[in-house]
Amino acid sequence: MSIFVDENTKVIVQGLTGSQGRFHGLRNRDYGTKVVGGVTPGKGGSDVDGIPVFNSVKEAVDATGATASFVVVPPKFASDAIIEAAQGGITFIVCITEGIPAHDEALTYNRLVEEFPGVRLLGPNCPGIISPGKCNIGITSGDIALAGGPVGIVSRSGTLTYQALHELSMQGIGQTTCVGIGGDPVPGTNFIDCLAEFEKDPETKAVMMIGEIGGSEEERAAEWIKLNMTKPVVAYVAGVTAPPGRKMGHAGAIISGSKGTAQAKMDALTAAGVYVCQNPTEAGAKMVEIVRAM
Amino acid sequence: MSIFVDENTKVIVQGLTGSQGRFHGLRNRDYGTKVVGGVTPGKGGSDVDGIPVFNSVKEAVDATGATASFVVVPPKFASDAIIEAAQGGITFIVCITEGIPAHDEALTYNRLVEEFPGVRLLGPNCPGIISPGKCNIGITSGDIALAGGPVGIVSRSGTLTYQALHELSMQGIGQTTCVGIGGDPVPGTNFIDCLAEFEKDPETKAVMMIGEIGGSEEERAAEWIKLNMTKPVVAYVAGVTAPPGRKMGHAGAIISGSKGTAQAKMDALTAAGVYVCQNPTEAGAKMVEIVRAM
Amino acid sequence: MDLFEYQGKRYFARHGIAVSPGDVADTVDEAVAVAERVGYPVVVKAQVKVGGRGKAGGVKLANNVDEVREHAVNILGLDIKGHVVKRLWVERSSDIAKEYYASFTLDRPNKTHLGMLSAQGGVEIEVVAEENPEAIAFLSIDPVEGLTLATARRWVAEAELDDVAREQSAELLVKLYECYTQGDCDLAEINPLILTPDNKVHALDAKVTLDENASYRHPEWEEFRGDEFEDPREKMAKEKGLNYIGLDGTVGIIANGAGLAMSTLDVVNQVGGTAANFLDIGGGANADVMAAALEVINADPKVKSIFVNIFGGITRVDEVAKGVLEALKRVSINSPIVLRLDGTNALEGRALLAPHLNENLITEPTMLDAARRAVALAN
Amino acid sequence: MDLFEYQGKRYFARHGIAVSPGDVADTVDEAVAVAERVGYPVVVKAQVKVGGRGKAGGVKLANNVDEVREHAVNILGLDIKGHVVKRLWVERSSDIAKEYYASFTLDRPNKTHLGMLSAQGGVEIEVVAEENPEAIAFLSIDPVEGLTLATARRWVAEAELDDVAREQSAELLVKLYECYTQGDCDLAEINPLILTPDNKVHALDAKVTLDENASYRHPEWEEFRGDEFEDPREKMAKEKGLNYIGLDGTVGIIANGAGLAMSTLDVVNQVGGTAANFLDIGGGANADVMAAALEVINADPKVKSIFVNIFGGITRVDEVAKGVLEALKRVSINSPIVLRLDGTNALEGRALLAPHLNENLITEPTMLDAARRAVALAN
Repeated sequence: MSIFVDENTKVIVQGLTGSQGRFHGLRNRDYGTKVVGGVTPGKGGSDVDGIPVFNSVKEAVDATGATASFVVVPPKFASDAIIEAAQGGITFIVCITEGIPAHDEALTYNRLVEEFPGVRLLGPNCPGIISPGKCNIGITSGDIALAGGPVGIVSRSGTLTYQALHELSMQGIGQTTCVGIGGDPVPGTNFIDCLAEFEKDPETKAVMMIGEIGGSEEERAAEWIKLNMTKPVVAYVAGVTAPPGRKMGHAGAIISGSKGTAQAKMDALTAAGVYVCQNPTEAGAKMVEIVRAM
Repeated sequence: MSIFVDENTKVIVQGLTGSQGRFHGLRNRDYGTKVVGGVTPGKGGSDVDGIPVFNSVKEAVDATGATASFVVVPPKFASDAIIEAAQGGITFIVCITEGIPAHDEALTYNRLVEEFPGVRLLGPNCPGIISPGKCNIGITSGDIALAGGPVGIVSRSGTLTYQALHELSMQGIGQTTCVGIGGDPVPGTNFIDCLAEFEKDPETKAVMMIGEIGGSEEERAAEWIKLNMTKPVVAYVAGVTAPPGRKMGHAGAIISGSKGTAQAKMDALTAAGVYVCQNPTEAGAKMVEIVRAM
Repeated sequence: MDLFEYQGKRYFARHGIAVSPGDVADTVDEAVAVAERVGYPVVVKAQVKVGGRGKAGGVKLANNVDEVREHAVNILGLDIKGHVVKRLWVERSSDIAKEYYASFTLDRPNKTHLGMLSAQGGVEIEVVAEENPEAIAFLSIDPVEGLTLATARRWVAEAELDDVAREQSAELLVKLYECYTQGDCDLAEINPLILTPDNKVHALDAKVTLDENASYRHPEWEEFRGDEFEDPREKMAKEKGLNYIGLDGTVGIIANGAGLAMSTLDVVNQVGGTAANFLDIGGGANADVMAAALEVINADPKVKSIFVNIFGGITRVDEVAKGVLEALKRVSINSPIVLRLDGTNALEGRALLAPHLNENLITEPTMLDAARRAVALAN
Repeated sequence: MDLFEYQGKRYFARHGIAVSPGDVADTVDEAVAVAERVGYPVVVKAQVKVGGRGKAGGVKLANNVDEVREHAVNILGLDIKGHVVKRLWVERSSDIAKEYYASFTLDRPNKTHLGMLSAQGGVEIEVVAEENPEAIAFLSIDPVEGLTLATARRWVAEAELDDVAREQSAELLVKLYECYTQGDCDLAEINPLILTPDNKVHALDAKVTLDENASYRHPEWEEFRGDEFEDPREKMAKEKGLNYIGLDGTVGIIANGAGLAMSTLDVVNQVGGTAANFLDIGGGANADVMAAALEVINADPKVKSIFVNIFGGITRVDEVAKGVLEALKRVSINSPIVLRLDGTNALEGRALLAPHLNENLITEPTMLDAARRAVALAN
């Protein structure tokens, strides 16, 4: 099984007629994802390589029965696109857009939570979600993922998500689902949301978690794992060497004092019984060892 | 000088035609307080021993120029009376009413703060305020107070307020103003409000403070004193012997853990440089000693 | 006023909060009848106003009629920390997937309402607050604004409640807040608030404290009264309308005002005595009240002396004096009385008493002197 | 983007927040001119983006023209923790009755805005938070609801600001929140917010950090740019649109993605090396970006080897390979380059590079191998 999405998930692409939307939307469809429509205001009635385009999410949902949306529009339009998706009946929204102002993210997150309690947002500024062989929404290259489980992956970092998939697939270890939650200040979906789903998913036997410096999401996840997680978790946290007080790229990873450092996160995770590794390769090797011993 | 009220303060009594209102209202007037009117809906145009009665606070304020109100009505009417006073243009409200539900107090306090930022409420469930020789609003017996300063008194407890006045007056030490803030869960005026006024008042040379177990107002006052107070403060805190977890009367004094105990309060006050005494008599004696040495 | 679990659950149910089907039982047969009605398995729960019931053997699971009978027999009459079990609550047992914690109370320093919500329920919240404060999502609620469903939804997400529990919990929290405010609770607490394996959220326990000041607008509270006072002295005092708390010492205390009463306890303690009680006769106490107070104190066999400490304000000292004399006529007081009288009409009061003073009716000029005398007589 | 004090004050002033009259000065004569215009006494303040100006002698009171001249001469050119003062802010001196603290920032765990208000300002708020957390009134603000004047009034009372300061402060806080949200600040902080002896409230300092992601809707931010980069390497990188942070080591780092870049630093560190920089070329980086990145690294004289770590996703590895070859044509690279290439079109990329490999252009199969090689070449 997979989490959040599966082989039956019908997806629309908001921004399908743009260059990025077209590239990734078609790539997702080619992977096997049920991309059933696109949304671009004013372009309803046209199509992109056979995928029908609608003027609004509502129209697209009514016509296709889609439940998921892939938001791939520029930062200034992303918040409105996300809210439109929720209003239109979409329950799972993946937004890869990078560079959305933090205030917009905070406002959009809270509007979603308050007005659309059944809707989940993944991202923004995330690589998306892939359930190998079933569904790929986002920008992950499908060929680095391997179907058949038994590992679930959740990651705050884009490239490290690919690295994690690569390390496992190279060793013949498949993934149930790989979720890139993104490193922005206000992520719609966090580690705990994913860990809880992986814990419930019978096909997921172990979880790999990729964290980063900044914030306290890893510490909160550690607390949750300690109390709720029965499956083994292998973690890697990037940024041990990062100098305090510097912002390392769009990750919004600001270190303030000891809290939020990679070391503090690694300590918290270790205390929660997680296998904490020093680099992605080591994490991959540890996971291979765990899976092979099952 | 005095704080909050003085010899020119014009006072109306909300509930003047009731038995308590009549008794205390006339007693306040006899003391010399400028009691210029009463308010009882439906009894406008009548008078109580020469004091004109109005149908509403607004009418009373328009006719008399009153700035202070003495609310002496039953609990079920008290909240509305306080709000009516603020709406009618009163800026200093003394409410002696005992037994107002805590939720009403919380709601009324916040409505006042949010809608009428210039209005001060003293109480509810307090003995009121007396500036000896100038103004007495409330139920304090005027003859236990002594005019001429130099001590300011602020107390959470009714009877202990009288005790404090008594201890000082018997020794010939007068008071600038004595404020009973009351021991209810949500007092309109707190220790810090009064301490700040006493600190500013040139005629007040020292302050006596009477606290009680429960809450954290004394601790907050201690912190304020440490940072802001230049005048000597003598304190007594009632409830050293009170068993933990019991509610000692209407004071709403619930002890939970070590926080809120009399000892914790005394420690905080001592650390702030306050002279902390073991009983009201000792506190009186200490204050007499301080004043005589000035 | 603290409510028993079963009373709290009924209070919750009135506000639309889901609780387990169940009923009270004062006898073993009643317990069996309830169990048969709600269906097995059931939980048999001692109704006492004290924590730690489970550890004391006051909460048991029963799978059939024999087990209900066995547990009811054992629990009825059980002494849990000094509280004797007289009543049971028997309810349908719930399967538990997750245990949460939820409560509302007044945040005195901030003068707002305070909501506490945690995905870690079923244990004492004080322990969670101590060991892992980040596991509690605190919500400060402006009484003017109240709690909206939108804010409750934000709150359940912040507390990281399980996805399937969030919307139900948000709706329940809004109802619990209504119960707390409209129901005039000092505390409304659910611990645990459970999520069942079939994804239902409901209250498995109920801790409710009502604000007595609001009783005038809650005639329905009458049903909760009666069993509240474990201490017979407190029961008697309550019937007489007095604010009384029983303690373990030998000096009976009567004072006017909570602060003065507490101060009286302190002074008695300082001079080497122990107080038998806290008794505040309040403002404006007259002869009847004073007589009633003396009667209550007199009924306490541990009392060896009585300290009456009055500073007249609203309370007139001459009235107090009359009350003392009246009580002496009505009841035979077992212990010597030491009086300290000051304030409004103190002279008149002392004059009234003067002809009656003897070794069992003594006045002292100050609070400290009176305390010393009362303690000397008690020790 | 951090603002200088004078920029922050102008940002505040635009939102109606009271600040002291003053102006910037880049020379001694300009400082004198400002002082004469705003009136004595004035404060002469070094404009640097680092704390501890006062202790370093960067803030001085001047009562007359001679003192302004003297202080301006001393402060211009002063080195404060590595920041050389090039600009002054000269403002009318304020008498201070009380110093408060006020700020808004994002509360990431709670996903709300967080207001902090304290009657204890003028000192570092971290110190207050540590020693006396109760002295800070925290306010959680739902971005959907915003901050109303009513809530601000409640907040100033909770923080125990002085009576006379409350209404002015409440109004100012609402404006500061507007500045924070409409102005897209990551942080808007006033420390101290002062109350003057004549009961006026205004901002005596300004600390503002802007969210670069919002720059598309703030053309007015252009005026703040220019002086931001103290490090010439960072300035050059910024001009080329790269996400670069200068560090002190010898291995130049180029990676795609912030996480991978951080991870690359970690791995270099683990195998005994030190990174010269953090450089994330981002998603979808093409040949031009890669060439620019190599140029920036090449300009750093401390760099002894360059580690290019690419995992293609959006970024296509063949594009990266082209970029490297392009850069080698354009610039003479001083240090050997070690490449690790994986992901989208990795095979094509490696094939493109194969004919050009030599002792100064090396590929390694894994991240760890590449790190070891780069460190060996640098040490």
